[in-house]
Amino acid sequence: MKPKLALDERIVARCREAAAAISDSVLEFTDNRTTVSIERATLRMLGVNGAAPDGTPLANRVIEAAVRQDLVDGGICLPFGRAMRRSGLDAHGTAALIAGGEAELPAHDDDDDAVRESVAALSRTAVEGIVEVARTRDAFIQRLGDGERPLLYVIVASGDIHEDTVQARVAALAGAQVIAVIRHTAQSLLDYVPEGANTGGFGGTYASQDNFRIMREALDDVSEEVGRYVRLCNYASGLCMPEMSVLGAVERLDMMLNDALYGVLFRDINMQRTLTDQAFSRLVSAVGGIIINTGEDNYLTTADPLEAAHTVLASQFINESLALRCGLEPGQIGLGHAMEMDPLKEDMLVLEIAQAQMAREIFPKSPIKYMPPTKHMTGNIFRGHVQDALFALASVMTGQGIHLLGMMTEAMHTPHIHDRYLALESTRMVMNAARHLSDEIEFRDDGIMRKRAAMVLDQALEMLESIGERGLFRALEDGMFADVSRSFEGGRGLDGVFIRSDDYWNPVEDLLKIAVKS
Amino acid sequence: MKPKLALDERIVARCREAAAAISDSVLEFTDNRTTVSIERATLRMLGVNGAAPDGTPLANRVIEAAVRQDLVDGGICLPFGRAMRRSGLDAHGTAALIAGGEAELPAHDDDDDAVRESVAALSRTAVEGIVEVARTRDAFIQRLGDGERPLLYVIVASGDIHEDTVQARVAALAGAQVIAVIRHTAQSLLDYVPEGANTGGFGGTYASQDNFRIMREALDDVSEEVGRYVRLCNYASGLCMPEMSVLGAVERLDMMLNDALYGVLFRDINMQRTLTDQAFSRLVSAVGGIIINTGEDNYLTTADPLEAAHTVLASQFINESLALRCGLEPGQIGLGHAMEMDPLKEDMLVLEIAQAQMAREIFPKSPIKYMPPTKHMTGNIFRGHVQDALFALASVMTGQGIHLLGMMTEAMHTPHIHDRYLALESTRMVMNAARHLSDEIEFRDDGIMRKRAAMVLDQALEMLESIGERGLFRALEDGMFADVSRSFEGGRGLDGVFIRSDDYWNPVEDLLKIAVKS
Amino acid sequence: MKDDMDQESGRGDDPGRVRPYGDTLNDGAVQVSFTLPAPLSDEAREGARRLAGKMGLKDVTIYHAADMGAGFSYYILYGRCTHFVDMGRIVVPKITTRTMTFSQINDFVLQGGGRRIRVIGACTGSDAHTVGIDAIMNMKGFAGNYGLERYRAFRTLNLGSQISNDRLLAEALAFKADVILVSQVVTQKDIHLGNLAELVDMVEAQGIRERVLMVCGGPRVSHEVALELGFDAGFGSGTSPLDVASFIAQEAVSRGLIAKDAS
Amino acid sequence: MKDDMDQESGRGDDPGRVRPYGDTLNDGAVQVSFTLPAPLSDEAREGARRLAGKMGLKDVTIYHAADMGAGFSYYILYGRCTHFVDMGRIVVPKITTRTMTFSQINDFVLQGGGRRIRVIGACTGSDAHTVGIDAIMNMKGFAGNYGLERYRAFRTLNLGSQISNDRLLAEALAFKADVILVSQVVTQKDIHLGNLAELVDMVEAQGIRERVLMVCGGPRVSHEVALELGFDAGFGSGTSPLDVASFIAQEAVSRGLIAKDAS
Ligand code: B12
Ligand code: B12
Ligand SMILES: Cc1ncc(COP(=O)(O)O)c(C=O)c1O
Ligand SMILES: Cc1ncc(COP(=O)(O)O)c(C=O)c1O
Repeated sequence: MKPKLALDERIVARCREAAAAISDSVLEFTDNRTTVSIERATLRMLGVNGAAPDGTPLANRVIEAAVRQDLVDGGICLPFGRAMRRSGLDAHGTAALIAGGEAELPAHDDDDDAVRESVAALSRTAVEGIVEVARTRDAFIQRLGDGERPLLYVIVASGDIHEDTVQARVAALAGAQVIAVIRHTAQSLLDYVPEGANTGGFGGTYASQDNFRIMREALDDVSEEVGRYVRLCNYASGLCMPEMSVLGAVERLDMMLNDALYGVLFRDINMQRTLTDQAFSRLVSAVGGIIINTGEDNYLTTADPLEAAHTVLASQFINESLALRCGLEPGQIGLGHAMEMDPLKEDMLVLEIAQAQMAREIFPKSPIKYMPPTKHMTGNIFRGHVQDALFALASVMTGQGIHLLGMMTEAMHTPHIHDRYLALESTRMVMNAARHLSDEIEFRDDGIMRKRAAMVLDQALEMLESIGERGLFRALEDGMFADVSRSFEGGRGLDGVFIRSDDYWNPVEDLLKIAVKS
Repeated sequence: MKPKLALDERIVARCREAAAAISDSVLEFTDNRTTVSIERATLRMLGVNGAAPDGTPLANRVIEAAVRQDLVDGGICLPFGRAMRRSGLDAHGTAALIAGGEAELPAHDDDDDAVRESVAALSRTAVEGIVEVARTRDAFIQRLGDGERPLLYVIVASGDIHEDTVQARVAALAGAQVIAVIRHTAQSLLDYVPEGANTGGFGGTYASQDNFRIMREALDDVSEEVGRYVRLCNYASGLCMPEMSVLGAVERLDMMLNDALYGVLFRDINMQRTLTDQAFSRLVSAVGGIIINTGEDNYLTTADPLEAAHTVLASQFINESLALRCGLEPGQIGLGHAMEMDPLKEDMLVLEIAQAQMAREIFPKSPIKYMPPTKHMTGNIFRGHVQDALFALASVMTGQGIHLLGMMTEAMHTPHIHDRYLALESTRMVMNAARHLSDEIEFRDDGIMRKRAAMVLDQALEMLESIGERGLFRALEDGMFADVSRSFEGGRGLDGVFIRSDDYWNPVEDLLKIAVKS
Repeated sequence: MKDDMDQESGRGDDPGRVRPYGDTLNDGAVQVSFTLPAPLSDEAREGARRLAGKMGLKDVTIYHAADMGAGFSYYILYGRCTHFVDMGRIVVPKITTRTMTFSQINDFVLQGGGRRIRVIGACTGSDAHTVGIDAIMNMKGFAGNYGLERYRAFRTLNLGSQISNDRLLAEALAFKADVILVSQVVTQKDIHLGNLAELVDMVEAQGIRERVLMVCGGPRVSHEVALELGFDAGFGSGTSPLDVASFIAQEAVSRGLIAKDAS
Repeated sequence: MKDDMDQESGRGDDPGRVRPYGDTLNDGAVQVSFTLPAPLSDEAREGARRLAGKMGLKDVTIYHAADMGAGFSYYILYGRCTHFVDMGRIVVPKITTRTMTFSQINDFVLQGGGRRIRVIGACTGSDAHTVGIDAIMNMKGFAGNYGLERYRAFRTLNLGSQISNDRLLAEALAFKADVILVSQVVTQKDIHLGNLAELVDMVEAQGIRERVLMVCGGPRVSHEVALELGFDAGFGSGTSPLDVASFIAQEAVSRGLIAKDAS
């Protein structure tokens, strides 16, 4: 796509520099820390899955023990390796013993070298495992292809994974290229990953390893049926962000919602916790070939999309910069963007095309996760269906990468089976009808669109420089994003954050870092 | 609007020349002829309204008598004037006598000069009358305004004029600027205008003078209510084309569907008849300040919109040329154009924008009557609603003048009250959201759009030149329009066509011709 | 949610008790919209809700209500349908002839020196929609399939539109038609039903009903209704000329219509 | 068409017998859509038609039917509703306090040295939607009307979202709230009804129900349902802070809530 907005490349470069400084200082802070969820994720890489009889995941039981024994700051690998060596069992067996109170996490071992060696070997297998999963995905796509761009992304959210697979199949037959299973309301606040095939969610379906597998299998089947690889998306978000990434990488999820700030802003998760978690989590996604989707689109549900447009852009720069530093390729970074303008505003579509085009031109290698109208959707399904059609048009006119389909029933319920069907039908029709419109048109020199984009870019630079001065943590305290202010020590999960001791050891992380560079 | 298509002005000029030659030769033929309907229209101008006890309009009865007495070729004015003089009654009274068989149309009078004088006086009053109606309209618009462009045009078609007024009012409240009352199925085949407030139509409502008046009154009321002049549209089409124009001019209709070829192609009306009628009919509209709408949009319901696009353009040139010669201003000529492409075709919207833009650039002073998708509308109302939204977008992106709203229920029934409401809501939203999009964009130099427009223009020229060679009548026989072929002597109404005698006299026509020049 | 549906509670995997589906089997999800001739008010809204209740919807939510002015209000609502249908019991009359290919049809009719089937067609009454009948009869056909004119097996006469039943019958007699095709597109106030029934009566009165195959079609025509009206078949939206040609060929042959007099 | 409707045939100008309107009084025009858990077939189509029949629709036409695969089919149909509603008989509970202006409210409450009304608000349970409660409470308000925080007449505390009923009650006691505002936006599987009812029970168990005004709101909340749940009022979609402030002011004064102890 030829650039149309004549953006000032120097300002874009300055934004990137400012974002780099911000994320360097964040990572300096977080590199020095670990969290209960990073350690649980590490355990899961080593093979600690399943739950204790009361349903608590074994990984949680082990880390609870480590917390009690004050061992977390050194990393779980060494103590857990010792426990394995002592029990003579595999990771799962050992964890079960610990969970049952029949074993503990030894603070010493006479041959720590041997422990380290065997944990390192396990880690290697684990990391190779997820690399292999990524290869499987690549081969699948190689063989079947994955369809045109933008990828058409729809949600399923019945609360019951079995019902979800049916709906996913119908959606795939109608042209969906990505199926996102929306999570149970407030799952992000759980400090554990539920076990089993869960069917009782509200507003969404519990994310669990079994549910991931069940849906991936269903999508593999339908991929063969439609002759096109259908991607699966879930959330690496909330208090279990790193674990979710691990489960996603293991079960071949292809996309995960994963944002450095969403949990802080919208779920009141402590900022130290989420920013520390995001680094590990993205490292896993990087190796697993998972595309992450950031959450800037959410800002515009609370803030005004015209006035706060630059906050979206600023946050995209920060998310990009953090993600690149954690090892993700630009192509793996789906940046959140949304069409949330009041549809009754004059020239709304003109302004939106400018915004959407701007996002594409500034992040040409990263797909934009382009979100449909939500907050201005009403119970008027006919009007809503047209709003969604305009959104599809803006999307194809600006060459977006991931197109999240709007549903005419957005203001009512999570989608019914035909809501998705009709949305896919309409979106495909609009996109096909306007397929090369973008190639056909140029933007006027001194028009509304170019001016708008230039202004938003200027404001984003100003914001990034101002964040750079005070640091991201202060910026969050000052309510610079989404009209929400959070405190450094407030919110959920700070008690799960630990400063790493000097002898902190995590071979999984080390190997992931090596894998990501190769 | 700045031109975007870089059309070759020389080709446009050559098309106009070819069309001029075609219409000159048509008018040479028709100037020499009159029809029963022209004579009835003349009578109606003189005040012959109302019907005989059996419902037959008096104008018909009088002309039937003239036909029987072989007087039509000289024009009805003189014989009827003689009858008036003899009866001593006014036009209506005289006609009633003739209809009742109590008077006849005298072939002679001892003082034809006096007859001529009194008929000429009546004619002057009549022509001044419709000029006055036009002034009333202008004053109305001057005072209230008539809203933005394109004019939003919706149909009512309940079959019952009283129900229609209710629906028109609801439509006007929702933003409609033109209300078209669709006629009863096949009314165009009636060789008389029905009398009275008629409530029993199928697929539309009978057009009658009373129905015109009832609706115009209702719209005057709602115009005051919404503070905006709401236009009324009906048909000057079919076997009664000239009479309909007269009634429209008298009852302050603001727009009338009026095409030189529609009746021939789609109603199998004889071509000599319709082409003769259209000249008189347009003369009346010219003086009455009525905007005519031509019917090229219909071609694409039978022919392929991609392959036959040039036939639409060629016909527009011919309709324009005929209309200008009959005295219409360019601003009074609403040329028919439709978005009838298969919505599932790739780049349909791109091609449609090219077409619509082309029509605007070639006829910059004439409004286009831009017609919505009809033949590709299905029972899928949700899809249809989006097709209509794309149509609204194409309309506002190309600066159309008269926008006929699509209804999602097009494939089912004439519109329900909420179909219109939802269509207006959606169309206004789309047009407002894309208000200045057209100003913001330019078309690529060697793009699909420019190429498409250039090709269609070339083909239209070729077609016009080919019609020029054989004449319009032969072209119709050869099926050059709408995939339909008609014969010179075939179809309905040829028996109502008469070659004017040398002493043909029609002061109404003469005065109209004078009025139109002033 | 599944359980409180009511006594009629069906099971979707049981064809005897099928009800609408939104995102969970048997949730009964239905979308409804309509206008009431009443200005928008809390009472009118409640009226809309109650109407939905009378339709047998539970948990009705009005998601959109608009005052349209002039004493009308519009509603979009959702509810859960408490009714179910017994799918197992539904029997629908169908056209049972198998669809053949273009050349199979020609061969089938003309084999052993059979004569061509004479087919006359028209869009009747005041109906001016020719596209449907043309799609079936014209050379170029419809959606990639040739129309009847193209077949060697048929001799055709397409009268076009706005043809009165009188004229159609007269032309059919003159043409010695074996098959009469009638198209009806305008269906407002059921105008087509009267038109079609009248033609059957006229053909019967003429005493030739046994000797002609009568077929009608149009977007609102169904085979079932066609049979009720006394036609031999009815074809609806999206019909391919191939379906019609196959039906005519097989029926004409099996009824011995073209065996009688070899012209 | 009007006459053959059935015995219940109503007259639209008679509020006792109102039915949907398409383009003619009493035509009963209704649009319906739903999915059936059955692949598309003539039988399934007929099943959809019969379901519509059971809903009391006549002259049902299926205008669109799509096979969605995996054993589902989708239908869009129209029919004529044979039911009517008696509009004259409908009585809907309404909030009867009159809407006052910003300064009227302040004056009304604080006149004669009255104290400020203490208002606590939260979005409860796992519901994380703050926009609604913020629209009512925050300074900046909603659609051009200030939120409660801006009024001199109120002292407010907005707890935000995801607040358990336990915590809300404890904070309300600590704050000595006169008014409790609860927002519920997520309503899937009626999760909000349980949440709201539980809070009323807890407040009653605490013995303070008489001393607090309980108000709930959200896009699917209606005043009627709020009353049923034991709240004093419920506010739905599009509520203005002005409505809420007017209600609170008048009710608090008339119930003497702020007369008791002048703090
Ligand atoms: C094109 C069209 C026109 C054209 C017709 C041109 C022509 N020469 O045919 C024009 C512009 C002239 C026209 C005019 C009118 N039309 Co018109 N028109 C349509 C439109 C847009 C498409 C119809 C069409 O061509 N479909 C494509 C063909 C291929 O499909 P089909 O007809 O269903 O045919 C298929 C099958 O049904 C079947 N079939 C059909 N006939 C037969 C016969 C046999 C024997 C067999 C076996 C099969 C068969 O096979 C075909 C191929 O699959 C429809 C709306 C829509 N989208 O459906 C309105 C529509 C049919 N028209 C309508 C009306 C009311 C009119 C008017 C009466 C309006 C007026 N008052 O002025 C006029 C007058 C016409 C008249 N007296 O009949 C209404 C009918 C409402 C109703 N249900 O009664 C519709 C639905 C539009 C609307 N919503 O108001 N129309
Ligand atoms: C914005 C939004 C979000 C934002 C919320 C940001 C925030 N901080 O509030 C984000 C993106 C975080 C979000 C997340 C989710 N959401 Co949400 N969201 C919406 C959305 C788009 C708009 C809601 C909104 O802000 N409306 C604007 C406000 C002003 O209107 P309002 O809430 O109705 O409030 C007015 C009145 O109701 C009233 N009112 C409201 N409360 C009160 C209280 C009192 C006391 C009074 C007097 C009046 C009052 O006054 C207000 C002003 O008029 C809706 C869809 C839609 N278009 O409605 C979905 C929607 C509400 N969300 C939904 C869901 C399911 C979720 C999730 C659970 C999805 C998931 N599984 O991840 C998550 C998790 C959130 C959770 N646990 O609750 C569903 C709810 C379905 C249902 N009926 O149960 C909806 C309908 C979308 C959908 N179709 O699926 N969401
Ligand atoms: C990054 C991210 N994570 C998570 C969610 C979902 O919310 P929850 O916190 O309920 O999982 C969203 C919602 O849009 C999101 O953007
Ligand atoms: C010019 C013109 N006249 C008349 C009509 C209406 O048809 P009828 O012949 O039934 O009046 C149309 C329909 O589109 C038309 O374009």
